[in-house]
Amino acid sequence: MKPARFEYHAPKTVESAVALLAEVAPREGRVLAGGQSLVPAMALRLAMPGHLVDINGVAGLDRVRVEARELVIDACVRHAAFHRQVVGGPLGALLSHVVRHIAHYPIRIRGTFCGSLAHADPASEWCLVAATLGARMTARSVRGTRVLTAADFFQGPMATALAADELLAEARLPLLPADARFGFHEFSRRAGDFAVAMSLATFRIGNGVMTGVRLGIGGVEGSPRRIGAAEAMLEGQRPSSTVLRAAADQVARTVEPLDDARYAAGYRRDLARVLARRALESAAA
Amino acid sequence: MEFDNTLEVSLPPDEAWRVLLDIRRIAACIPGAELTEVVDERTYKGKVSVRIGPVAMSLVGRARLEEVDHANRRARVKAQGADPKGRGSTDSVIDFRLEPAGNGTRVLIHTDVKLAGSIAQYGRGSGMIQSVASQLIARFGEALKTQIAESSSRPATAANAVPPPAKPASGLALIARALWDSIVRVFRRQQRR
Amino acid sequence: MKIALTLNVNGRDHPVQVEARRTLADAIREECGLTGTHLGCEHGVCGACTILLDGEPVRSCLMFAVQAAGRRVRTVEGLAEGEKLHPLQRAFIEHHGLQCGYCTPGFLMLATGALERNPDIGDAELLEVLSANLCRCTGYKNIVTAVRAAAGEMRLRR
Amino acid sequence: MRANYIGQSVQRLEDLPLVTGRGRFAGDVSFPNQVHMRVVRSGHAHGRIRSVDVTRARAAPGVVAAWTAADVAGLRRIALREGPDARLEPYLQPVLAGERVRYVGEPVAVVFAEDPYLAEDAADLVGVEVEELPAVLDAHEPPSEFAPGRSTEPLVLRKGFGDVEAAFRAAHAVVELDLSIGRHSGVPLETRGAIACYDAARDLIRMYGAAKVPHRTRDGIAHVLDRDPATVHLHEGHVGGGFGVRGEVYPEDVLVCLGALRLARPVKWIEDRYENLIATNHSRQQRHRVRAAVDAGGRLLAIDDAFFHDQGAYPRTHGARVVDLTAAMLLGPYHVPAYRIAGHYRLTNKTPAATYRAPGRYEGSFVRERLMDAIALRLGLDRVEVRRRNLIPKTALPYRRELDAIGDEVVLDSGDYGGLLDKALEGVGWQKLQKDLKRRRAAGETVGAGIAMYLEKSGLGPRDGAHVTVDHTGGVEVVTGSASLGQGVETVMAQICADALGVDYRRVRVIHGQTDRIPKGIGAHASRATVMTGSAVHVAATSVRRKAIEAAAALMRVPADTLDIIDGRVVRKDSPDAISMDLGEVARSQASAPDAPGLSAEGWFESDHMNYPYGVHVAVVKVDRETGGVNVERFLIAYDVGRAVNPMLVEGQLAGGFAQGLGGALLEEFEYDGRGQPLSVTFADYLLPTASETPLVDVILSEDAPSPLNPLGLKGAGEGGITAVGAAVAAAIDDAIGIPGAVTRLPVTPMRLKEILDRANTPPRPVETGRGSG
Repeated sequence: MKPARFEYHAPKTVESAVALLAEVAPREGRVLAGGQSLVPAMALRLAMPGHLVDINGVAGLDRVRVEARELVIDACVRHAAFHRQVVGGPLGALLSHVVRHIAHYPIRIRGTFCGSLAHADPASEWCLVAATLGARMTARSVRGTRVLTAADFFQGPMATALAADELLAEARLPLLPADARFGFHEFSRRAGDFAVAMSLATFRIGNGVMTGVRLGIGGVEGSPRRIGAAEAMLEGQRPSSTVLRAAADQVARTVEPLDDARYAAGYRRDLARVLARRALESAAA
Repeated sequence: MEFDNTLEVSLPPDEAWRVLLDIRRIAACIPGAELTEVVDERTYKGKVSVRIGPVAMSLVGRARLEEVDHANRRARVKAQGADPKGRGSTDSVIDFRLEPAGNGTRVLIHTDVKLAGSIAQYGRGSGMIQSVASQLIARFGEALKTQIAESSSRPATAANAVPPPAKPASGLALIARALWDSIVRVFRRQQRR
Repeated sequence: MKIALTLNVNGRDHPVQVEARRTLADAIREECGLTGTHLGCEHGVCGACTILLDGEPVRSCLMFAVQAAGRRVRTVEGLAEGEKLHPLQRAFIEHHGLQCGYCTPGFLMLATGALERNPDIGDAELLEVLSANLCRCTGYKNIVTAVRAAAGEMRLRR
Repeated sequence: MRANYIGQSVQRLEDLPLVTGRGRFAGDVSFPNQVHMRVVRSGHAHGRIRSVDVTRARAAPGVVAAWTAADVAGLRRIALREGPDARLEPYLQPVLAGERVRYVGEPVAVVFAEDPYLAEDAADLVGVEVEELPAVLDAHEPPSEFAPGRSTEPLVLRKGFGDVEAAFRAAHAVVELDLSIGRHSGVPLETRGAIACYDAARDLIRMYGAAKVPHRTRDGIAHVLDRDPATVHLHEGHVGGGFGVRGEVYPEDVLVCLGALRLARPVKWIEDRYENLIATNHSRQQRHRVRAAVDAGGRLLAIDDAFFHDQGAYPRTHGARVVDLTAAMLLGPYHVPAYRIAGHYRLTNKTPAATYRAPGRYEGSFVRERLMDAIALRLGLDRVEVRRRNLIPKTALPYRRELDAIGDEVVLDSGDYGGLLDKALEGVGWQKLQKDLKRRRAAGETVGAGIAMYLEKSGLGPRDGAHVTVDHTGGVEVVTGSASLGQGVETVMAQICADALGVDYRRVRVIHGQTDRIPKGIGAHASRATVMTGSAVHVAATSVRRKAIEAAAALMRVPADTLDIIDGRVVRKDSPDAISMDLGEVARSQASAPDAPGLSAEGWFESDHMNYPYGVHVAVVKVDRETGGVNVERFLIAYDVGRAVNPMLVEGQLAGGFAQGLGGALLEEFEYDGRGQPLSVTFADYLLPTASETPLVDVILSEDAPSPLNPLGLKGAGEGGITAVGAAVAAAIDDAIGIPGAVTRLPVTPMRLKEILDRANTPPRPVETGRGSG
């Protein structure tokens, strides 16, 4: 399980990184950030990139900062950065609650937030957060910079809208209102394993009713997404158990689960219902 | 992995049938496919390049049009191909059947994708592969539909003109567990440059 | 095509020439001759290859040697000071925290990184951290006991 | 003889190099000028090989050689370890597949190159063209054809006694179950490795990386290469866990030796994890159709079982041993008047299977203990009571069963099964536990407990030898035919030798796994090392002690019976502080003794019967009804080891066995798709338990039944931690979800448990079967 040969590039600036990427993309060039998903695929010789553009040496790509009511997360920000709350308020609490579910401590030291988004594994916790909160992804290439919404960004299992020569330079998460609540639940076989199913819910409660409801499901389908039909059933309602259960049932009806020998579609559909309800209950608690 | 797809086209059955037997048109419908050589009337060489996240593969091989049953407008294409870097191979069968539908035609496609080698062995990925395979077949169906619709307006292309190479079906990606069915060439050793 | 670089392992510089694809784990074992770091899966799950990179535990099989140039690498061979064992090494012996010993270097470096970062680590968080590495012989019971005992001693010595 | 080490939890002698990174595992062994071997493996489960093209591989950078089956045509097939079995001869595995491939992972070609990366690059260039054949994936479908005129069922192994038909006719009730154990295996943390060198001057092949049974594997390799075993030496360094699956003769062991011979360069091969999960022995997969006849009081009248053992593509060195052990040990600690069992040994297109910790007993205990719970359910009896009343009473031992276990007549040597059951119930606080669980269930939790009892077998003979020598510094060297897989054999042998001889155990150096240091040896497996090698060391050390005292008596001119040896010094019993002589001095004085120079002795221990430790497992689980997830909250093991040389090491073996048993109960399984492609080829799909899934097991060690068959009363402890974990966890899950008999298949994955729960919510289908339906 030794990786196949590749050419290694270690640019020092973002400009040189994207220039290199443009040059090597046609010859199977890829970005190397944390490597916690890419390198196992290379060891198994499933992935055989011709070139690797290692962005760990690029200055200024490891900042997390708030800019115009958005949390801006650079390309090399590691999962471990979220062990402590990187920003006050519910968003910081949400991120440091979710990060605990990502793989294991040594993986979180090297793995990156943006790397997870670019890899777009259906079981990626950060992809669910990005899809649910409506993140915006900044893609840079020699052709310029463009910003993609989460809905456009995620296109199926391991599939994103990034072109081969585009670097995901940063991800922008909208700050949650100060009184926003959140609930996150994941089901996996062992501590740290890939999620079989997970759900993230956020909303505010104003004079007894839920507003600004966002309910995301991950791990069940090829990509994480918000379930609009269920959100509509919750918006403006009291968070009673019957309302939450009805919304969870709607989630189960809406999802089109992946299907395989170990986790059949029907089972994943049941999980989607259970985890959606639990996420909503945690948020309402 | 087995999939069933149906699509309706406006062309009457015999005309649709003629399009179906033109492998060049069929190949053009497959995301990421590239026909490289026409061996004989029923056997074609080609390759399909696909990207699955960090995994970029090309399955090189051959497709044979077998069991062509003009009377009942049924045909079977047997496709075999392998990845030159040794990550696996595929044996796939695509059965077509045409039925009249009003003054158009209903095309029934049954696909059975068989895979071997490391691309077929990643348990976690098999669910993803299934989803992408069905999406690819759906896209193939759409492309076939437009091919058939367009063909009614222009004659079949020259015998061995080869369509331009398509870019890898990068839009749809999945972790290794082998995906997609395709019309490809049967695996031959010298393919593995 | 080989790249020349210097790996700083346990405070000592090792000039090496490696292909870019050579993993840090292989470079430590072969080029630096420090075979205490073990390979258990080479795809980042078992943790037998865990080393400290600038003080933090990482899977050395998921990094290329070229990425560790200019960084401080610590491996199990660097834990003891001469014949004086590190508290974790002693605790593993005293509490029978190892049987075949293949996972032990990985657990020692994982625990060293975790305890140096947070000497007052709670039981629940310690269990979550130790769940990062696999052991097939001990059933983990004595590993957890050993690390807790060493944490106590390291706290006293602080 | 005062024992001051045996029974003590002394610290291990093995640990210092292992905690300081100075271990010498197979991967750490290198020789100048060595080449690296990479095996090309079949990607098809079953097919005819049309061509294997190594031309491009041979031309690849750094490649020294590349072979296909044609290049090794002269080699014999890999034989059975315990001697030929005509029924299996036609099915043995070739070193490299020539005509047929029979499982994904089967070696088809091999490449030798300057470094492992280049070897793998070259291996990817080998073109293997296979004409696929249908794959046989189900061991209990009717057998098909392995080869023209050869069925995929080479043999059916039958055992039994008593009048089974009469028992079923007389039965008050019959319970019938269809039970399956999933395919899983030892999966040690260190993958296999072998490094061979050829010493042309002495025509000697040395192979490093041996394990478990070095002498037998030496003979196996010599057989395949058609060489005299004396010209093949195997050496065991540190071994990263064996659990039964490592150390046997594999194709790769032969290939490295042949490589070293032909290429005149050392050959190093290290298996990677992908290969380990598809090429190293699998185990456990069986399906049992079993029924039991009981009287009105729930006493067993007869057990009748037909089981289907999924052996995989070829017999491995164990032949049908696992089927034999399953049949021989299935009855466990219960008295059963009539028994009939048929073990169908079936070949399928999967990785070959062999022994994995408590082989046959993990499977048989799941079957037996599920039967006991089914009997309790049917007759409305308490699960503990139905076990108690079927236990073989203490007074009935030694208890002979008219069966043999791998050729050994089954005589249960000693045991107080009821007594240990009481200790377990008291240790776990069974009554209070039932109340707690009832209270928690009332509060809406899905919690439950399960219990299972089992026998183990240990001390597999026929004999073992040891050679004890005192050197001139007073240090003691013990050369054994045993093997260390990490279980602490050096410390245990040192404790036994130190007590017998009267020295500090830290002065004892134990040699194992070196076939050139002791001609014969059966290694360490089947929980035999402590019993057999330990007894041999005791015998040898005792005679060295006698020799030392006699020599010292002559030198000190005092009668021998006035002398003793304490802490390495020969002293006068009545005044230990008076003149004394260091053992090193005695050894030096014997250096020129005419008949046997030096102070040493050989000791042999023979045993024609295995002995039988026994245990009780209690599991407490919590189930998440909505996801099917299972969490084992508590687990207790009560185990009678006869006599514990080092209690700390025994508890370590039990705790490690438990964790592996837990994996087999909930997480681990080799799955295959419809075409025989393996689906568990990385640690993302083959799930080993981590610290979070493994509760801190409680262990109750008892020494109520020392074995009468060896001088120290020893029984083995290597396997008793795993034996009934599957059974106990299954019973606890049934109890938690309130559906007795629900779990009939291991592992209990969340999806399978959810299906059971969903089915239960639909109207229950009738489970009753008619009385006496034979």
